[in-house]
This record gives sequence, structure tokens and C-alpha cells, in this order.
Amino acid sequence: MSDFEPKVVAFVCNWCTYAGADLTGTSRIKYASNVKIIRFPCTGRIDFMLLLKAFANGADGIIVSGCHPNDCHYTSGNFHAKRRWIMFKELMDFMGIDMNRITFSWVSAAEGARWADVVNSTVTRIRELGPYVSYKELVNKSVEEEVKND
Amino acid sequence: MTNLINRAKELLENGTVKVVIGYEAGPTGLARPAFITDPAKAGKLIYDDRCVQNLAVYLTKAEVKNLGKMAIVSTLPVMRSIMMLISEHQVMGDNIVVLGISTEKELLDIADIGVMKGYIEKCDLRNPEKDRETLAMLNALTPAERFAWWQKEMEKCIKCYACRQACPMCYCIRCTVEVNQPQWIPVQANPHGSTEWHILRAMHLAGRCISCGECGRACPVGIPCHLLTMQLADQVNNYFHVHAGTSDNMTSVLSTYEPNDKESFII
Amino acid sequence: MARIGVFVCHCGENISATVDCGKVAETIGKLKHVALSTEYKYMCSDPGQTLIKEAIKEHNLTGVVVSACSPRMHEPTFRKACAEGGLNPFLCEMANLREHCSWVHEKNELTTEKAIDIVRTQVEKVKLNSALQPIKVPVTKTAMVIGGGIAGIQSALDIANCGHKVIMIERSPSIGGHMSQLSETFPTLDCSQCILTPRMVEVAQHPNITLYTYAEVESVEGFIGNFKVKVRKKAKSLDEKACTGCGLCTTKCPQKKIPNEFEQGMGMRPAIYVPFPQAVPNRPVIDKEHCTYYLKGKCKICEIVCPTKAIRFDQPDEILELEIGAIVVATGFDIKHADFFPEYGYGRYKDIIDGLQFERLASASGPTSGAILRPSDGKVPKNIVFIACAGSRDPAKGIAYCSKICCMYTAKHAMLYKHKVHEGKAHVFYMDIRSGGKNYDEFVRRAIEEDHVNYIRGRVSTIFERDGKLFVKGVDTLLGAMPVEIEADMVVLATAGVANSGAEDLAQKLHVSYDSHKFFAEAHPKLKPVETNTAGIFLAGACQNPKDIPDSVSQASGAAVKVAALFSQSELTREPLVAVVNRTSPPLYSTCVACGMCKPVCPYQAIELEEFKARDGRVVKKAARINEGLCQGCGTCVAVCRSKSIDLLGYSNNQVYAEVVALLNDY
Amino acid sequence: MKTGIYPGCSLTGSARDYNESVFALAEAFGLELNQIPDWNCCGATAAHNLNKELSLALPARILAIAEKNGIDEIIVPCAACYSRLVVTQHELKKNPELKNRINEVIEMDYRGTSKILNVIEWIDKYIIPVVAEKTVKPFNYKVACYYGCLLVRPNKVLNYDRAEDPQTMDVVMTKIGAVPVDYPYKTECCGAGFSVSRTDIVSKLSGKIIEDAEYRGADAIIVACPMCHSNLDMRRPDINKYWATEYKIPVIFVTQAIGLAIGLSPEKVGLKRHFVDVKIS
Repeated sequence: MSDFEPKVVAFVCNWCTYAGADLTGTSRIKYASNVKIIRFPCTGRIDFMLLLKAFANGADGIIVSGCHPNDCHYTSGNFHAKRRWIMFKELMDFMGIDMNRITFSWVSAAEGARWADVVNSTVTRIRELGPYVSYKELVNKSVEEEVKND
Repeated sequence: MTNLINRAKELLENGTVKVVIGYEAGPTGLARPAFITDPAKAGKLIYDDRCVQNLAVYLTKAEVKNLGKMAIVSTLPVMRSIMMLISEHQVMGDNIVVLGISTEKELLDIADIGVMKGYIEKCDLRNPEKDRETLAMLNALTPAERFAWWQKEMEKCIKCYACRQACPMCYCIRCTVEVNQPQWIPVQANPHGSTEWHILRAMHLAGRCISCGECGRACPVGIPCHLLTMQLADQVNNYFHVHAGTSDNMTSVLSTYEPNDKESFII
Repeated sequence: MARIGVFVCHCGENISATVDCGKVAETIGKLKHVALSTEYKYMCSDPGQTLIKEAIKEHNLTGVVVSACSPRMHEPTFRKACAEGGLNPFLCEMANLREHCSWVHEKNELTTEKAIDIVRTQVEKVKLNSALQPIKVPVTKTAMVIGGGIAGIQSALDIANCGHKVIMIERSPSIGGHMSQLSETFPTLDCSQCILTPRMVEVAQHPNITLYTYAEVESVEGFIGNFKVKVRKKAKSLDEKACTGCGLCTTKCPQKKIPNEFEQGMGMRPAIYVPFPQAVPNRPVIDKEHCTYYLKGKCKICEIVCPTKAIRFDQPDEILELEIGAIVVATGFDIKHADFFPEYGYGRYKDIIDGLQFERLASASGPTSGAILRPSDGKVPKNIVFIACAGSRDPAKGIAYCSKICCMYTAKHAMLYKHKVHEGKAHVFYMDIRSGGKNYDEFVRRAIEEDHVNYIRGRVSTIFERDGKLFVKGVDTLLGAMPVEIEADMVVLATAGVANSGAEDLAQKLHVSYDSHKFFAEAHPKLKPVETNTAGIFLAGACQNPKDIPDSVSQASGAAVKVAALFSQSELTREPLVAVVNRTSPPLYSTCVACGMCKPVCPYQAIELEEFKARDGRVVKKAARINEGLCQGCGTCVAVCRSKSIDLLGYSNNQVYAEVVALLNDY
Repeated sequence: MKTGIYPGCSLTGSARDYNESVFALAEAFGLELNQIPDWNCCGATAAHNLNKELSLALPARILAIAEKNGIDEIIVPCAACYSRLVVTQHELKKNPELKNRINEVIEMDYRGTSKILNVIEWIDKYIIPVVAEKTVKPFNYKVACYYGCLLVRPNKVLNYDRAEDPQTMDVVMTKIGAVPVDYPYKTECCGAGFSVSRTDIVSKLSGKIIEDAEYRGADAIIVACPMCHSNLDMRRPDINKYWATEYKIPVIFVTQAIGLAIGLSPEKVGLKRHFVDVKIS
């Protein structure tokens, strides 16, 4: 388990967190390389299904991050996202899907150091949780069934 | 019942409506939906304990809609469905006559949408009691136990989409599961595909589910999938203090916001 | 069949120092549909760009991935290069190997693997890109300048002189800003008002400039070239056309004991007042919070004495709705109030003042007509202490940054004092002297060497009063950290420059970013210091960070040029990354069912319901439609659409899905 | 809510007057104070100059005993002890590894659950809300509130009042009718532990503190630290000798002043134990 390298996907908005992560780079602050970023124009654009797709494709953890409330480049995308994530989280909890594997955060374009913190704390947490076996099994079981049926 | 039949007959006779959507007894004695266009056949209408289906699902069906103005036998969930459908521009309020049925199975005098709104406001809008008990039981489990519980249910799913067809709110002409660019939901009825389908369905009904439980009743393999949407209905009320289907101009919970919406998990 | 070209940039050694660029190019080259995968030292250089242009032709590329720095840095560069090479610019994507990989990770295999994942993701995305045509939108050639200090004035004049209309908004009753309060300016010691007031008058008289004072921005909608700004013109209780500015009302007003903001509370003013004699416009306003009539319903003396009957007590606030093409934010700064330093006794002891108060004392038009007198007893201070960095560079109690202007104005203050009180002694406590700038260090040396100002390198721990003297206890770090105690008659605190009140609120109305100190954020710290993250909104002056006058003026002219460049064309092209609702042939028309969920989420009111009619005029179908001129491409409607009938060009469902899959799976 | 008290060495020795006044107030206001059983030295300045682990282990043991006895909050009248206990809690909270190590050393399970209050916080919480109705002899004097160093520093750790120009004691004194003077020497150094080894330094520094209080017309200096008290009170003859003065201003613990205001006798609050006569009642 000690050589487990978690795969973490970050869904971030272009204007705050992506720019914040750029600032982490320009500030040469180091963080765990397990995280890979996908850029969206706004957190409002991030479809909840994409999170499930990330788990289904082998992600062990997810970060969703955008502008702080009131700071959205498009005024309100992050507020809509917030409601979406409230509902999503409640549903996932109810179905027993592990929400400890998802970090939701607000990281602004000026918070380069904070981005590194968010990444590192998420990676540390996922490392402790280990690989997301139950979702992977869900997918693998399905694949096995397919093979059997063929 | 006589009142209901008389009222239906009257509406059809004086041409107020072209069709009355209600229940009739089927050949095996079970209730089934009836679409009465001939006043002479109004006598077939029944209303008793057998009549549980949410008839509002037919309001958006072209075959029914195209007949003209509709009257519909409406219990509380049907009325709430109508409110949602008007709010979402799927039916027009003045195109529907509501034949309201009280919890005591009495015909209500619902003159217009405003009266219906007043009636709904006085009703208990929570989930049905037996479902509340199951929800409480599930919420008391650990996440791992809940996962196992639901996975056992999901294994049964045959992806027939009866849950979707039975739901008055699932009126899209193209459902996400029919989108294959990209293939959002795996087509197969397997643990993965079924789980994601039910997540998708519940999320799409967040803030819109009126707790009729029709999806669960319709499921041929007995998955209590209505508990998913009902849990979210509870949470919508918990977070945003809204019950779906209480007015004819509801704003959707997931397309509106308050700047001070409370949550505790975003860092 | 897609033919993708991948170009891996070393960025000198910025990327190649931690990422094995050769391995990245080689691995990616083996992917399906990758026609070319190569590496180069500087992709953004001319030969680098030529490499792309030639490859497009040679390999007949259908897509390009430049694996280099952040797309926020160079996406326009490479899209332009692709266009020049004959490829639609929107078929070019960037993989961010520098900011998101090489700069933030150590040199090892994992870092190179991550780089490969990042590039592969963009390859999969670009395969699904479609050729897009830029959207043309009209430009309203009227600029708005928010703030009437020296930066705003300079910007407004420059834009107006280019022949464009300018609307200037100032929230106080007069333009002029902090510069109008200053006595003399460093490093030349010329009188601030003498150089400023002609500019103020020019603004008022310029045919291209419309000036609204006592006005604030209420809301901003729209986008570059097409902003709709609502401005609240606060009621001045005055008919400005009827008023001649005779000033009779201000002399007769019975309320005379209101602390004068312009004098930094060191003088009094009436309730109907002109902030200062050279104010522009030179017309009074009634301060409703202190006016006897507004408070008690009786008085109206000003109305009685007014020879032209210009007073209007029932005047309402007016909301102006303005069409604006570009906005220059020049809202300036404020000084941090000194009472957060309790040990310095500001507020407790009358003879401890801040820098702006000293400016008023030293100003010929100030409360003492330029004589340096103690506020407590009106005596000339014989011994004066200036404390630089009162709050600046002090993360524990004040702010972490350097306020930049204090070293210079403190030297100026000490000099002005010495010029006026020849026998007096001036002491300056400082941390470092930061006097970079033309003739700046010479100026400070003059204060020390010619005017014999006593500079002490060290901080002050406490100030207290005894026997009518202020005891300043500090340390001299150049004399072996010896404690120093000075009995002063007066102390001047060079308090930190901070963001103006209301800056955060305004930033949110404008949708521009701001930093943790509430200063407005520039689009790039080096290369876009005048732009904000929001196209069409520019920054000038100290609203960005504390600045002196020459810096503010230069930046203001810079912002003006940006506006003029924007206004030089009648149409501007916008990135076509907009949301689209699908359309199919009848009878379906669209998979949209017109549930209307997307409408309220759109912040730009870009979504409407379109009706489709049969031949007989009957509405047979309704579906959402997005106005591409209004859509800004946030994509929130895409995520809420249940039937997936809306998609976002450039971030389509197919593309983002492919990115997720490609990021997590090796091929 | 179970309230404990940690007296420390001073309150059982040189500052018995302080101890008596604290318990007198507790009795008068019906407040329970449970002395932490088997308490040990807090380490004071000596320990943290020599050995970091020791300096944390000593207070950790005290806190662990308190936790074991179900004490939710601990009153620490001595400013030095207060500082050591709070610093320990702070250090061990931010460093779980160090906490484990200290737990090994003390062979107990310290968790950090007890809240530590200084004497002013205790007064603020339990006495100020009801002091008005109990006040029989308002303390109508001009007072110079002297905080010293350890009550308010290091500010980031204690998070109590402000390090420069603190106010809490001044506010407490106004509640019993006193008028605090504007006093710039509130946190100046009294000489502290040099009391024993370099009396001349104490005389010099404490002398300035007393001189300014007298200059500002104060009738008494109010303190909340045994060390400050002994330097300003017990070392008065040395101070007067050093400065060739005859300062007579009394030095009173904040608890003693409140005690007098609610009508307790000078004996009850330990005033008889002072070196400088307290001609205040």
C-alpha cells in the first residue's frame, strides 16, 4: 500500500483556480504531482456526471474548485455550482458513495500557496483512504459481466 | 364517486373539456387509467384504494394532449405534478380542469389553479409515512452499509426505464441515457450502469420530485428507487426550504441560488 | 481522419529541467492520429512558431497541441500562429507543462508521466475541436472613467483627446482626489494644486467629457464594447444649472461644526459646502446627514439666501443608464487609520497626526494657511518626529506590503518642516529608505545632508504624553540597537496606503478580480499591468496598489491607450466560445423541451425561448435559443440542461468527457 | 462546568495575599474552585531556557491531571504559570508528534481539552456580570493598571487582549468604580526574575513604572502577576534607595481591589501581607 500513488483529477474554473494554480507555478511552490487539472470556463459548467466518470475511469480522488462566492467571473456560476454540489453530496452520501474522496474548494487567482495546500491535503487524505476499490469494483464487475455475456 | 362521474359527464357534455383522465376498473379488477371522451362512458370512472397511479404523467403525452382541453382526476401528488408541469412550461394551466380528490376520497371543488394552490398549502407535503420510516432506517446506517444496501438493489435493475416512464416530471423527448455523444451512462444493465443511471435520475429530479412514489411502484423488479428522489426532496426542503409543486411558477432549485446558501463542506 | 501535431516546448530549461521533454514527445508520438510529435527549446520564439506553421502545411495537420506554458499566457500567440499556418485557430490547444507541472514538481519519472498525461489529454480534446469563426460585436465608443483623482483625470483627458466620448464618475462632490489635498510634491517640491487644478478645469470644459460628481456605480452588465452601466447620481439638493456658485449659502449655513473631510478633520465645514475652493464643479452640495432641515425638518436658510433659488430639498437620487464600451477604474486608495496602533496613541493625543493631515498643515490653502502648528495648542513644534512604515511591512499588526510612497513623502514632510521652521529639529524613524525613481534618492539625500533631518534606522515601540511632550521610544539599529527616546512636540505617522473603501464592492459589480488586500488585480503582473481579467476594463493609479503621482499618471495614459485601441475599430472580434442549443429538422426542431431551467441561470439574459410555427401560424414547438452576442461562455446552462440539448463550443460535453477519459487512462 | 485552580509556587509563598484574595472572591460570589491535586512546578522561566521537552512536560502533566479529574477550565492566577500552560497547550496542539512524545514522558494521556483562564478572564466571566449588585464600597480611586509582560504576550499564542496598550484590566476596574489613568508603562519591563540576582536592574526599571504612575496621579497600581507585585511592592525600599525617592503608592492585586469594593475586610483579601502600606479601604 505504501507505494500507492493516488490518481486525483481537479476540475477547476479558468478564472480563479486555474489562474491560482498558474500562480503556484510562477511562485515555484511544490506540490504533489498526483493531481492533474482539467480546465473549465466556470464551476457552473462542471457537470456532476463528470465526477462519476472520473471515478469510473480510475480516479481515487477529485478536487472541484472555483472562485470564492461573489468573485465569479460570470457573477453567479459558482453559486449555482454550490447548490448543485450540496444536492450531489447529499445523494452520494445517501447511496454510500465516499464523499471524503472529493474536495470542494474555493481558490482565487491570488491564492497560489493555497492551491498547493488544497492539493497536498487532498493527496494526503486520499493516500490514507487508499485506492477507491469499491467504485473500481463496480466498474470491473460490470466489465466482467460483459465479457461473460459475450 | 357519483359526484365525480356527474362532474365528468357535465364537463364533457357542455364541451368544457375534450377528455377526462381518470381511473377505471380493468379486466382483472385492478385500476387502470381511463381516457373518457364520450360523456356516455363517464360512468366507467372509479375512485377507490386501487387508484394509486400518478395520472399527471399523461398530461404531457401528445396522444392525450392533442385531444384538446383535459380534465384530470387529481389527488395531492397529481395536483403537485400539475403545478410543476405548469412551472416548467409543459402544460398550460387554463388547459386543465382539476377534478380534485381529498384524502377522504371526496370530490373537491377546485375552480382554478389559485384554489388548488390554497388546497396544496394546507396539505402535509412531506414524504409518505412508510417511506419516511425507510429513509430514517437508511440514514441511520453507516455509509458502507448504505453502499452495500443500494448495490444489492442495483444488481436487480434491468434498465427498463419504467421508473422514468412513470414519472410525470420525466417528460424530456430525449433523455440523457439516450445520448451517446458522449455515452454518459453505460448502456448495459450492470452494477456500474445501473448505479449511475439512478444517480442521474435522482439528480435530475432534485427540487422537482413531488414524492408520489410512482417510480418505485412502477419498478418491475421492486427497486425502491423513489427513496432516492424522496431523500433529495427532504434535503431540498432542509437546505432551501422549498417543497416542489406548491405553486404554478416555481423556480427550479438547481437553477436559482441565494448568496447565503449554507453548506459546510466547501473549503 | 485526425492528424494532430504535438510540439513540446523546453521553455529554455523551465520545463526541461524537471520534465523529460524527449520522452514526452516520443510517447505522445506513438498515439493514434498523432502525425507529428516534436520538441523545441522555445516554441513561442519566431523559429518555434515557424515550426508550427510549416508542420501544418507539411503534415496537413487537423489539430495542434502546443505543450508549453499556461494557455492563459500564450494561447493567443499559438492560435495566431496556427491561423497564419492555415489552420483554424480554434483547432489549437495548449498543454500546460510549465505552471502546472515542471515548476511545481521535482525532477522524477512521475513528473514526466504527469506531463505525458497532460499532453495526451489535450490531444484527445483537440481531436474533438471544431473550426470556429470569431464572433463580431459592435463597440460603443464611449468610455467610463470611475474616479476623478489624478489617474482618472489623466485617463479621461487622454481618451477624450483621441476624439472619444468619456463619462467620468466621481463619488465625492469634486474631482481632484488625494492629489488636491497635497501641499507640495516630491521630488521637485512644486505645488500640487498648481499643477493639478488646470487639469481639473480641463476635464470640466472638455467637449468630449461628461462629468458626474457625487455619483456612484450602481451596477454593471454586459461585456467589452457593450457594457450597460447604471450610475446613481446622488441628490445634491441643488439645481446645478441655476446655481452660480456664489457661495452665499455656505457662509450662512448655521451648521458649521462638521469635520471637514478635505482637511482630514483638521478644519470644519458647514452642511451645505464646496469641499475646497478650487473644487470642480464649483457648486455646493447639501450633506443630508448633518443638514438641520433633513434632520429636524426646519431651517432652509440656504434656500432663503440663495439669489437664484437653486436649492432643491426634494431632489431625488437619479439613476442614469449608460451604454459604455470600455471602463477605466481609477478609484484610488485610502490611508490606513492609525488607531490600529494603540501604542502610538493616535486619536488619544492630538499632536499625533497622519501623513495626509500633515499635507493639509503644510498646504498654503490648509487650516493653518501653511504654518506648521500643533493641533493641540497652535504652537510651532520645535521637535518633530516622523515615523515611516506605520503599518506597512508589518504583517503582524499592519499589512505585509510596502506602501511605496511613504519614504518619499516622509522625506518631503521633513524637508517642508525644516523649510518652514528653521530652528526646529526633524527626526525620521525608518526601516529602510526606498527611494528608487528619477531624482528620488537625491531628494532624500538633500533632506538628510542639506536640511539636516535626523534619520534614525529603527522602529518605534511606543509614544506617550508627559508634561505636554510626546515621548517617542524607539531603537537605533545602526548604533548597536541602542534605545532612543525623543521628546517631541508633534509626531507624524506615515500610515500604510490601503485599498479605498468600497473597492471590494465595486470589484464585484465589475466582475474583476482583487487581491487579499482588496486592491484590484491586473491580468498579468508584468505584461498586462493595465488590463484586468475582464476584457474592456482597465486599471489606472493607486486602486491597483499604492503609487506615486508619476506612476499613476503613466498608468492612466497606458489605460487610455488601451481604450483608444479598442475604440479604433467599429467592431471587435470575440472568441466564439459560446453555448448553443441544438437544432434538428422538423418536427423535432430541437431536443430541447423548453423547460426553461437554463433561463434563470444565465447571468447575461442571453437565453430566450424560440417559437417554431407551422404554416398556419400555430406554435408547434418551443425551444431555448442563445444569443451569441450576449453569451459569455460560462457554460452553467450546459450543466443544468437535463436533456443535454445545450453544448458549449470549445468546452463541449464530448471534449470534457474525452479529457477525463484521456487523463486517467494510458493508451 | 467544573472549574479548577492551579496556584503554582508563588501563590503558596510570596503571593499568599493574591491567593487569599482569589479564594475570598470565589467564596463571596459562590464560585467553586477545585485545586488540581498533586500539582507540580510549571517550569517557569528556568525550564524553557534549558530543555524544551521539560518545559512542555511539566505543564502537560498539570493539564493531564486536570483532565483526568474532569476539570473543564483551569484558573491560573499567576501570569507566568498562565503563560507556560497556554504555550504548552498551543505547542502540543500544533504538533501531534510532540504531543505523543510528551505523553510518553509524563506517562499520562494529555489531550488538551481543558480551557485555561487567566485571572482577568475568570473575573470577566463570573464576577463582572454580578459585581454591580455586590459592590458596597465603590473603589473610587485613580488607578494605574499594570499588566506586565506575561499576561498578554506572546499575543499570537495567548490571543488575549492586545499586546500593546491592553485594556481588559482597565475595563474591570471601571466596573467597580475606579478611574484608570492613561498609563504608558502598562507593559514595560519590571525586571522580573532579576529580582534576586540584580536588584539594581529591578530598582531601575520598576522605579520608572512607579514614578509614572505617581506622576499621573494614580492612588494605586493594580496588578495581576505575583512577580510584578513583588518587584513593585517588596523591592520598594531598594527602588526608593536607587532613585532617592519616597514613593508610597500601594500595589494591589486586581482581586484585592474587587474584594474591597464588595466589602471584604483588608485582612480577608491579604492586604496585611504587603510591604508598602495600603492606606486604601
